[in-house]
Amino acid sequence: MKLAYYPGCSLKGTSFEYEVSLLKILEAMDIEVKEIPDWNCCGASAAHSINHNLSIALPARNLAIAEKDGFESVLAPCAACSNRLKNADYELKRDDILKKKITNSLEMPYDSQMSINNMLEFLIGVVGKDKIKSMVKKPLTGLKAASYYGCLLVRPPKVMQFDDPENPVTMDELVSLTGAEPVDYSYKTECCGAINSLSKPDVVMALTGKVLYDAKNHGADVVVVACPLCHSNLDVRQKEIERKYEEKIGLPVLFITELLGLSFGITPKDLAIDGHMVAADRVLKKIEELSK
Amino acid sequence: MKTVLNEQSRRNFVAQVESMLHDKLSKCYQCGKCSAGCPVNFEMDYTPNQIIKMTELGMEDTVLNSKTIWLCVSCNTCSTRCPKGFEVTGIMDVLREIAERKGITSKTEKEVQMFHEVFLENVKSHGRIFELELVGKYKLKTKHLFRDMFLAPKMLEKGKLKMHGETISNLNQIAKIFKDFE
Amino acid sequence: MEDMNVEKEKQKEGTASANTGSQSDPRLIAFVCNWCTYNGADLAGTSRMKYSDNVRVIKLPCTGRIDPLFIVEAFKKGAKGVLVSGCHPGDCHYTSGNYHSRRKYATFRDLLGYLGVDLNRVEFSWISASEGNKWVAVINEFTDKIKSLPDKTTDIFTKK
Amino acid sequence: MSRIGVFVCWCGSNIASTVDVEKVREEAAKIPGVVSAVDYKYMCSDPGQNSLRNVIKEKNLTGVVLAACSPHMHENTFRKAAVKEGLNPYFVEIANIREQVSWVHEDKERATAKAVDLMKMMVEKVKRDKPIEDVRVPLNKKALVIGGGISGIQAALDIANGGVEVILVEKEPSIGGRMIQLDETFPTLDCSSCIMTPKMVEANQHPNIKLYTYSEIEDVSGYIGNFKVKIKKKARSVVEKDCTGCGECWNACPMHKNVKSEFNLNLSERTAIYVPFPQAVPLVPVLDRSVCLHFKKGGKCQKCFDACGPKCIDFSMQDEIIEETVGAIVAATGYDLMETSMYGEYGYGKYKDVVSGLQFERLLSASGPTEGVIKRPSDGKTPQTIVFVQCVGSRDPEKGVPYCSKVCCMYTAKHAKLFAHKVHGSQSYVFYIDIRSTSKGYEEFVRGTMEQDGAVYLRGRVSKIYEDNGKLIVKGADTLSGNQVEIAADMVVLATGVIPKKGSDKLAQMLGISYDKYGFLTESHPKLRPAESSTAGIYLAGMAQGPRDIPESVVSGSAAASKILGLFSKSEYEVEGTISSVNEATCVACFYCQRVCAYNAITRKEIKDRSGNVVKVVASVNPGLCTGCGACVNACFSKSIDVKGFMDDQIYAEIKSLAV
Repeated sequence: MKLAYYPGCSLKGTSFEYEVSLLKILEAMDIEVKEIPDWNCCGASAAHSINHNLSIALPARNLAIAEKDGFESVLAPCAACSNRLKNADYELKRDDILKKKITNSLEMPYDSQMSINNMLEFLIGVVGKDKIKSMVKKPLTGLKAASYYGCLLVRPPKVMQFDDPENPVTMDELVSLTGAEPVDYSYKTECCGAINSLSKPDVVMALTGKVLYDAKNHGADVVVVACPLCHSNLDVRQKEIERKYEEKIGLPVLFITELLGLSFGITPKDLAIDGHMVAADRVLKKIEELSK
Repeated sequence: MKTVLNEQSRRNFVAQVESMLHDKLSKCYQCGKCSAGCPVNFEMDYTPNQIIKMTELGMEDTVLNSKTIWLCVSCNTCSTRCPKGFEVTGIMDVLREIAERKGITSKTEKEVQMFHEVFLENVKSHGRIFELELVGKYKLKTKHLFRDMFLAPKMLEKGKLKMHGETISNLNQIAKIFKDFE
Repeated sequence: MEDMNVEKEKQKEGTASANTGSQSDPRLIAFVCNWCTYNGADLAGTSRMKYSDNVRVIKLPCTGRIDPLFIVEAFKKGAKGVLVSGCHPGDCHYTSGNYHSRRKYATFRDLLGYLGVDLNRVEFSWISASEGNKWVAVINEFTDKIKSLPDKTTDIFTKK
Repeated sequence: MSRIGVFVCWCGSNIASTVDVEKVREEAAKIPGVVSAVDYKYMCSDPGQNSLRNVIKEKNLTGVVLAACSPHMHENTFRKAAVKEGLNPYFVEIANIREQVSWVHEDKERATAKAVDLMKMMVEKVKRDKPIEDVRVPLNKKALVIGGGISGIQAALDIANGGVEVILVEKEPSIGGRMIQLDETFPTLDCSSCIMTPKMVEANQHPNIKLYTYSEIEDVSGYIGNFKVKIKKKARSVVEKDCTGCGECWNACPMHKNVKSEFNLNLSERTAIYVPFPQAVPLVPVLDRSVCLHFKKGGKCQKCFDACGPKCIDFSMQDEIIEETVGAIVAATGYDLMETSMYGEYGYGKYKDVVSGLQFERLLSASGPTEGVIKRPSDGKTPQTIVFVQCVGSRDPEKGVPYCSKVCCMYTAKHAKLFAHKVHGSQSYVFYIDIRSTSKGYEEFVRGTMEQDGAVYLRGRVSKIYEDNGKLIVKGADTLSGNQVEIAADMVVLATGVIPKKGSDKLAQMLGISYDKYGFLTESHPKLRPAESSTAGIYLAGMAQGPRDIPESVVSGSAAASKILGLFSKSEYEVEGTISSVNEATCVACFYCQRVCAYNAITRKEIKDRSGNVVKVVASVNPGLCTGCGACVNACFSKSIDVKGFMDDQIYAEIKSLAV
């Protein structure tokens, strides 16, 4: 099966670590994906906020190109991108008038047959647990990892069609595959406020802070994410949150691809873990010690 | 606040919202579960259920000028848990869009609104997001020049902020999409 | 600990014939209605609650059946305290019997006092069929109260 | 001389571990009159009961005391066993040494002493027991149903179909009650007339039902099985048996203006001789003498008389008193709607287009004053915007009543729905405090009114309604959004609260049944005896008991009927024998006993000599009504009343046995 890859803007910028680590583990597993040619921004949070039709048209172009190039399945590692792609697909399926308008504008047909996968769906559904298990060379036994799903992977459930929206477990299963111990905590699916990250930093810090402190209080060594927007808030703003609430957190935030990469025996440097704002040194050291 | 219900304008507004929403306002029975679970309720001037009720009552000015519609983070917690399956998150999108179309600038939450606008401009001119430019333009527009600036050096050092953006080749198509749907 | 044992021994001695009716081990008589308080006392039993064993229960259909002279007779026969208990106001099985009882007692009090009965020795309470715990509390408190009263035989049924 | 047997039960170890049962048995044997004392492991077991029976037989016992568990557990068991040996069941007494001794005390010696005391008490009591026979009351198998609304009709039909004669009395000229005034009924929207009229006709034609309309209850005396009832049949001025209901009389009546139709709640006029509505049952007019020109102008007008073919107008007809004896009564007196005159702020009465919910029903009804076209009273125009106000009078302890009237949420939703169906493009607004829609299909019905029929619901009360430029301005609140709301309406419908039918308190006094502070008739037990009144033989149905809807009213009518059919299924009514009795020799006829009796069980009895002269008046206990509470015993100054099973000498003996 030809697998299309839709990186989205974040993976080319602020969350380049995600792309680096993703491509590394795919390479290790010998899985080939092909970037959608000349892809464009999905419009993410801004478009749906103020222009519904645009929020469907922008992702629709990417889907139409992928379809034209003969892809049946697309991987969108960014949770926001996968959310918007799925939303566009959903709207085009239910709103014939809008679909007509959009395909006319794009001058491309779209058949709505594309299977859109977020990172977790891709890993569990397309790659498969057995394959991943067979890749684990350095089990992360003893490491406590809190999976943070946020909103975009699971909500709205009728569009996302992924896992249990109130108690998702897919990422925890992946964490278990690496040998690490999933942490059960209360803020798995609470929102970090990403949409207003730049415009309402105080609100975002309040929301993100709750997630980080709860994970820490439940004994997490590390938080694992599958969304660059979540990562930005949890990682980039962590120092600020510590300052605001006057309490140390010090939780490294890893992408699920990075955690898998580590268990595959790929070096942290190759996974670009040093690209994070919160240093993961202590955790990496712990992993080293545990593996001895 | 006092509201004199004007039946015709109420009906018009309700019809506009409902057609964009693909849902009926009368579905909401005001249980308040949306407001109970909303993570940003604490910052809002009206709770989500109040926004729904006021929309049903045709209180157009109030809802379009509310802080709530801009503070909503579209996390979909409300819609996911709504016992009536009402598009609570959807109504926030719809109201924002109507406000935007009407040229209403939020008095208190204009940063949020401007961010969305700048973001789409960025998409329009490159087809993709050029983050450094996005942040820069947003800061110029909001005049919050120094907010978050302390993050920049380290982000640059880590390679998180690229100095050059990518522009897609078929920008004409993007321009057409914007022309057709903006 | 030792003291307590001594106390217990003493108690036993004093009750060789069980309920001598003395001030330290008083005989108490409770007139209760068949529907609420009697069932409440049964509930205390089925719940295995423990309470003072000084009380003897006389069952009547309703507190409205309780003739004030029963109370006088009880004191005459050596009771140190009399308890009257029935359904809560408004809950009477016979609609209004407990109201009659309450009203009657209100006027009868003075007469009891005139007869020389310390009015502390008569108690009214409402205990429903579901209030086993209240029955236990009322009996225990009433027993303690009677024991704490000055030990004068003249207190009861002797014109001062 | 008493021959008492005492049986001490171990109840396994339940009693025996805390009470020295042998000691209790030994003490029992010492009591004079006790001829047998035994202890046994389980008295309630078959062998235990057999040993009881054997001892009764062998020792020829006159009384039995069981020192065992609570009488509420096994009193009946042991009484039945005793009866098998020919002993009167009331010669069995229980000393409760389990629930009130062994389970609640720990000191064995003291517990044993208490058990002995309780056993002695019961021995003294049983010595003084008198044989008690259960009372049998003969039953007149005929029922009276008061009120010809849906619940009364249902009760009457069910009883009649059970083969029992029924007398159905209705105050108004026609049966049908409130239900026949309604248009369509929630939640199924079947038309009220369509489902009610057949029932009315059936009641009228049923061979077992005797129908008295335009009639009232004058007096009730007696007791279960034997109620004497006086019914006043008011002068109708029309001979029922001859009338064909042709309508010539009311067409001829000159008084066709100025008399408001009660049935249409003043929304239309009627004549002096009239039927309240076209489907009236019986279809026989009534001549309203208070407005008839014949009676007002000295007999000059007799146009109806002239018009009547069968000549059944009778100006000289008099009220008639009918006496009936019945065995059971159903009180189904129904309800009225609260007057809203105290709500000056709503302008009811001042503004013609502010109407009550029941008036709106008439405006919706195809047989109503507007033939089902919604027209507002002021100018006959069809309203486009109607505001409905719920809880007018209900849930308002200050001006109205604190309780919920239960049906208003549903009928308001129905009104808004029918308005939307009848007037295309119209809009209704409903002000409510809570929506109460708890029966089958109700919640869906209300949601449908909002979601399909577009009614806008606002949670809040209305503060004021005033007129402005031909519109009714309704000032209300929407507490959910926190706003004051003003709506310009063409018409306002007030959902007025439900109150008991005027005069139902007087009827209750006549029947000797209790009613609450609002005037609703009270049930014997609110949960377990909801169909029975506080008086034996009198049953309740419908809204007379409190707010309820049509299905509930029908159920309650059927419940009352089934109680009566159950009662009548036996030849006699049995009453427990533990009731009061009067010593006529000492009774001084002060009748203090009568005042305290909650059951009207005490009556005056005249004792006559041979020639029929009254020589003495005494109190007499009606065994059909007495419950044996004993209140009368204490009220008696001459010690002439005693209650069987709890007689004075028994209780004194119990107290004496406890002497220290």
